[in-house]
Amino acid sequence: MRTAVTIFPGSNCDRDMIIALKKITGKTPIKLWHKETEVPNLDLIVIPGGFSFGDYLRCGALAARSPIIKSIKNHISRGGAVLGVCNGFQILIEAKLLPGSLIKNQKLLFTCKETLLEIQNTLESPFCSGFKVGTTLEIPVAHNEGNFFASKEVIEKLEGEGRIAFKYKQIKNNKNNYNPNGSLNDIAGILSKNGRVLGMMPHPERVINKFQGGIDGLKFLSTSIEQLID
Amino acid sequence: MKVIINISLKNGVLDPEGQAIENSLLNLGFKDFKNIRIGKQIILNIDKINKSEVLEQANNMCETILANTVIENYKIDILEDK
Amino acid sequence: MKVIINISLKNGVLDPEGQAIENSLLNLGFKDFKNIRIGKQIILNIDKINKSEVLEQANNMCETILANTVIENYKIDILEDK
Amino acid sequence: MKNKDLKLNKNIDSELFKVNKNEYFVQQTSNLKAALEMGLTKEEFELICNKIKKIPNKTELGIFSAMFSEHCSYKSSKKWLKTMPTKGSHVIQGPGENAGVIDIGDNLAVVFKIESHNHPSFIEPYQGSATGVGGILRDVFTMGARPIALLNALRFGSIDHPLTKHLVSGVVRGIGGYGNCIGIPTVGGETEFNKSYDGNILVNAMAVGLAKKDRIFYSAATGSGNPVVYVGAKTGRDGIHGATMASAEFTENSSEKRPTVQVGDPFTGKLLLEACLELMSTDIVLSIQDMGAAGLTSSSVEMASKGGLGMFLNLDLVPTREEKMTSYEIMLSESQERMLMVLKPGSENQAKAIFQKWDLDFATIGEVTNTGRLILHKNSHVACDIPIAPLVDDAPEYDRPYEIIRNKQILTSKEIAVDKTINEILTNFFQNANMASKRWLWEQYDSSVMADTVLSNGNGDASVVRIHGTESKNSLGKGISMTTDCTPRYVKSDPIIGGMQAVCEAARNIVSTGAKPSAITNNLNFGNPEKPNIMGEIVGSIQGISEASIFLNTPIVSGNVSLYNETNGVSILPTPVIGMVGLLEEVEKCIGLNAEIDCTLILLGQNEKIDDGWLGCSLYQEITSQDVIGAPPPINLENEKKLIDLMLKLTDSNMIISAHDLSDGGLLPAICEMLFFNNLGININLPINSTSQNWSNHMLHGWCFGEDQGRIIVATKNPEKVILSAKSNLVDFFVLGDTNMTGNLNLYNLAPISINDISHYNEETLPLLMNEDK
Ligand SMILES: Nc1ncnc2c1ncn2[C@@H]1O[C@H](COP(=O)(O)OP(=O)(O)O)[C@@H](O)[C@H]1O
Ligand SMILES: [Mg+2]
Repeated sequence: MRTAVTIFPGSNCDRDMIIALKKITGKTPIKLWHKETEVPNLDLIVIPGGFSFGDYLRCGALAARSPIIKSIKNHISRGGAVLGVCNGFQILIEAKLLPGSLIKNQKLLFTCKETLLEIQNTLESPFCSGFKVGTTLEIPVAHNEGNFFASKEVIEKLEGEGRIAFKYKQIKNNKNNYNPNGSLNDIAGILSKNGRVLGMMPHPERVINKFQGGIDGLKFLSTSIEQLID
Repeated sequence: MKVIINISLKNGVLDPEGQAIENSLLNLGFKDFKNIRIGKQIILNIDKINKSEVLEQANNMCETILANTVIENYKIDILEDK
Repeated sequence: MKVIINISLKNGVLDPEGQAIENSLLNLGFKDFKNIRIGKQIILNIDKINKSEVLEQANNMCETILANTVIENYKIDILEDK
Repeated sequence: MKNKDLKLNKNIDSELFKVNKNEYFVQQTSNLKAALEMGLTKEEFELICNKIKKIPNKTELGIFSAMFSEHCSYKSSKKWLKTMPTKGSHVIQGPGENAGVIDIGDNLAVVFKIESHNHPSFIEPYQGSATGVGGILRDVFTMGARPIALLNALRFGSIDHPLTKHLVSGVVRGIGGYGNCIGIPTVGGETEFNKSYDGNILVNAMAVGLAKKDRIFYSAATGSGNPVVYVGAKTGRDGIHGATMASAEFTENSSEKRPTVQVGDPFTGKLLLEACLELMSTDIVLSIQDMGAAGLTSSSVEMASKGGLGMFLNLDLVPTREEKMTSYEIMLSESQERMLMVLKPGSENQAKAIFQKWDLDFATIGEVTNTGRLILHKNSHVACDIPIAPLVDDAPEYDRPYEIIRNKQILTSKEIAVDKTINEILTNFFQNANMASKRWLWEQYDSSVMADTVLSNGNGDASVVRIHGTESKNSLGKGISMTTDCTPRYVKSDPIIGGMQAVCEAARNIVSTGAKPSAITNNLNFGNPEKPNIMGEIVGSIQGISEASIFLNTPIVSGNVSLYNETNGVSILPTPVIGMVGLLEEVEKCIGLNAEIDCTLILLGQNEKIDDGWLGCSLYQEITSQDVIGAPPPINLENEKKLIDLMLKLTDSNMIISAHDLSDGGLLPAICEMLFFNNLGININLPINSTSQNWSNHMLHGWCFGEDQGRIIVATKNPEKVILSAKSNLVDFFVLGDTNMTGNLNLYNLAPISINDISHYNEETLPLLMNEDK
């Protein structure tokens, strides 16, 4: 299993993601600096969270024009898998590798909290097919622009093609604030047409040890990686 | 030449910031206003000899990076040097 | 009347966003440009009978909420209805 | 170099000679005027002229005025700061460097400090607080440490003051804006509202970092001839004379004089952090100092002075953002995200490559000299040539008159209790912004980035992060526990007790997470020290803090002083904030404050005979009568120590499920807070005397809401063992009752109190207050 984690100036979840991947695969992922143009053959590229280029102009916009993006596109066209978490999701959208847009949270506030995700019925995907539909995972979010927005047609298409990976779900008796950012249809993550590119706002790499409050992130990442190995 | 680029959200795109400002203005007692839209303005100088070249470069910049054309429109104004 | 408010950082105030964008443009191969500054543009309609009233209200809005006058300047343009 | 310097000195002298007597006179008076404008006194100006044997030019005067400012020279507090206990076997570096350093074993060190950004945050709350966070982070990574946690101690004016919400919202966004972007978790802090802060809010930010014990970097310049290197962001005209602004009392129209505000750039901050740590992993950095208050001035002067050397800088080489900057502006600019370093000679290119990789400016701007002078060139002219020693050694140190006023009026609960039901009072408490949950605020902070957070905002009395890289086969690793504390109303009433209480409460918070209190940083926020009563607050609280720190063996390793927090003569409540860190040997032993079902709650530090409580100077008073009177609850350091030792024993033997110390509001609110999360109930046992005729309503109020010190509630599934330990440690205890599923708090024969209802107020109060229409 060959994995890699991209690093842009301002990435700040790269270390956490590297640790999580190493814990699962036993091998330290390759670090891909944003200026790199040559990328070896890989099974999974992860674009981690953070504030690439300070989130200036639009989140992910400046990163999406970095040299490394071309290699990521090549990797995808070879059928490679890509996971974008938080800022990584924003970058995938800005690079037009996923549809829609991520706009400011409805309350216009940065939000860091636990969220509950429900696995949706998706097309065949290494990221979702290892879970039963309806499985829930508790994974935290931490972002300012995670409010997924797209035209009605795009949303319908995503729903129809089974490209919604997970939605925010009500936690216990918390009826009002379970959707942390106002995302349309409570969307927390979406897939590419072939199911091999996933963008998600929650941070699985932050819940891989009991002391962090749970291990659902580990469950999610290791299930995905198992699927990729198969 | 001085180039002024105004970038605004396309119609129908949710604008939480605009909404929040509208609410705040109402709460502060402002009335008689409507249709508030918030946009970005990018001002720069582009040194080319003729206006059409400047426009071309500005256009190019908008398409490649400055605007997200999925949700944003842009408008370019050029002030020719006197 | 249509009111266009342009809000920009005061001279000398650091504009980290402008700088980051400038670097990206350079990396993308754009040349011959300089002095990039990022501002906001707010467009709204204010319904008052005369221009001076509109101006007064717009001014008021800027001072109370729209602009952060510690670090920002604003400029108000009014397009009179024909 | 040496020769060149000599020549320069001659030039200066000859220039001085050229001035004829008349001109000399004119220059002198205009300079005195300039000196006064820069915040110096006539005496200070004369001292400067004598020491440097000439009339300073504007740049030289600006440098002196910055170094002599309260902010840089600590002229009012130095005498007293020197009396603080700063030593301990685990202290690697006490006050005097950018941050304090303690040894935590395994060749690791924890580096931490707290710093205020009060005045700038009042003027521009977002940028002021953001740059405050940026500044304290630089203090920590300058020492070679990777920052691992941020905390902040905030004080705002009364919640209904017209500016408060604007300030709260801006400050919170600013703290989040910087910390979230740079990717350091903000894990804790405190927030309080009081009208005394209406015109002077307090924004104190604390940063904690982790370094290899043998890889700590210091600021003393070494080696005459070694290159002096400038790295980071470019210099602009930001916040010129900020250090003097931070030291001046506010008057109403000072918000009009708004100086150029510094804008924080956390993105560049992140690049600087990574670049500096990358550079520090080589062996080419000899000394390093961040440019904080008074920018290039204080960094160059401090580096040279600590090394007993001199420095030559060519200001033409300083990367600038704006055109035609003068030497005065370059030296006094407070542009953010900059560092000054002395490198091994010949290593500049290696260093430059690292900074270029991170898109940061890098310039060799001068060299270390052995002249003992600060010599600056600008446009091929000498812009400054002054001896360094007087800038530091001759900075004024005042022995200001002081009067410690201690309120000794002991009030009984009878004099204070009001005619309300327990339920009404509890409700009032949790509807009060000071008591209610601060979730609205801390959800805006990324508390889990770096993936080492064990306990953060709201889940425990202190915050805990795992120490990265200490995990082994048998353990998840070590943990560091952190908190900030101060109860200003106690300090106001009795500065000595207030100072002691802040330390003791911090220590109780630390042990309530299972950690051992280790060391302290402090931020002394006060009014105008030229007033004897305010100076008395300073002296008294330093005395109290010192006494408690010695007793608890928590030395003071760093800190910051912020004075002149007054507007129109009205001072803030004295607010000496204590930032404490503690150590957990095994992070799996960490405990939070949420109780579980079928736990016994035991109050430690109080027995069944106590049937009343100390309501003087309490939150009860503040909420029920708006007026705080009387002496604060006394502190018994002996008992505090015993309680701490007992807690360490109990947590070490895994006997506790959760713990919560008693502070603002006393017993009942603390019990509620332990029950909220799992929506539990409890039937509370009452003191022995509760059945007697003498037990009156006011005593019940005293018992429920009194703020007697030295108490912690623990939730346990082994009550017998806890009781046994308490007995053998000579700590009083009282069994409060067992948690149950009813969700009701039953007390006496009163109607059940719904924990869910109280929890609702706890959660909704702040969002409601913050979202309310103005
Ligand atoms: N209240 C205090 N207690 C102990 N040390 C203090 C206190 N205030 C300041 N110091 C120490 O004085 C030194 C200078 O602090 P400061 O001027 O805040 O540094 P800078 O602004 O350069 O970060 C630091 O070593 C700091 O720890
Ligand atoms: Mg410093």
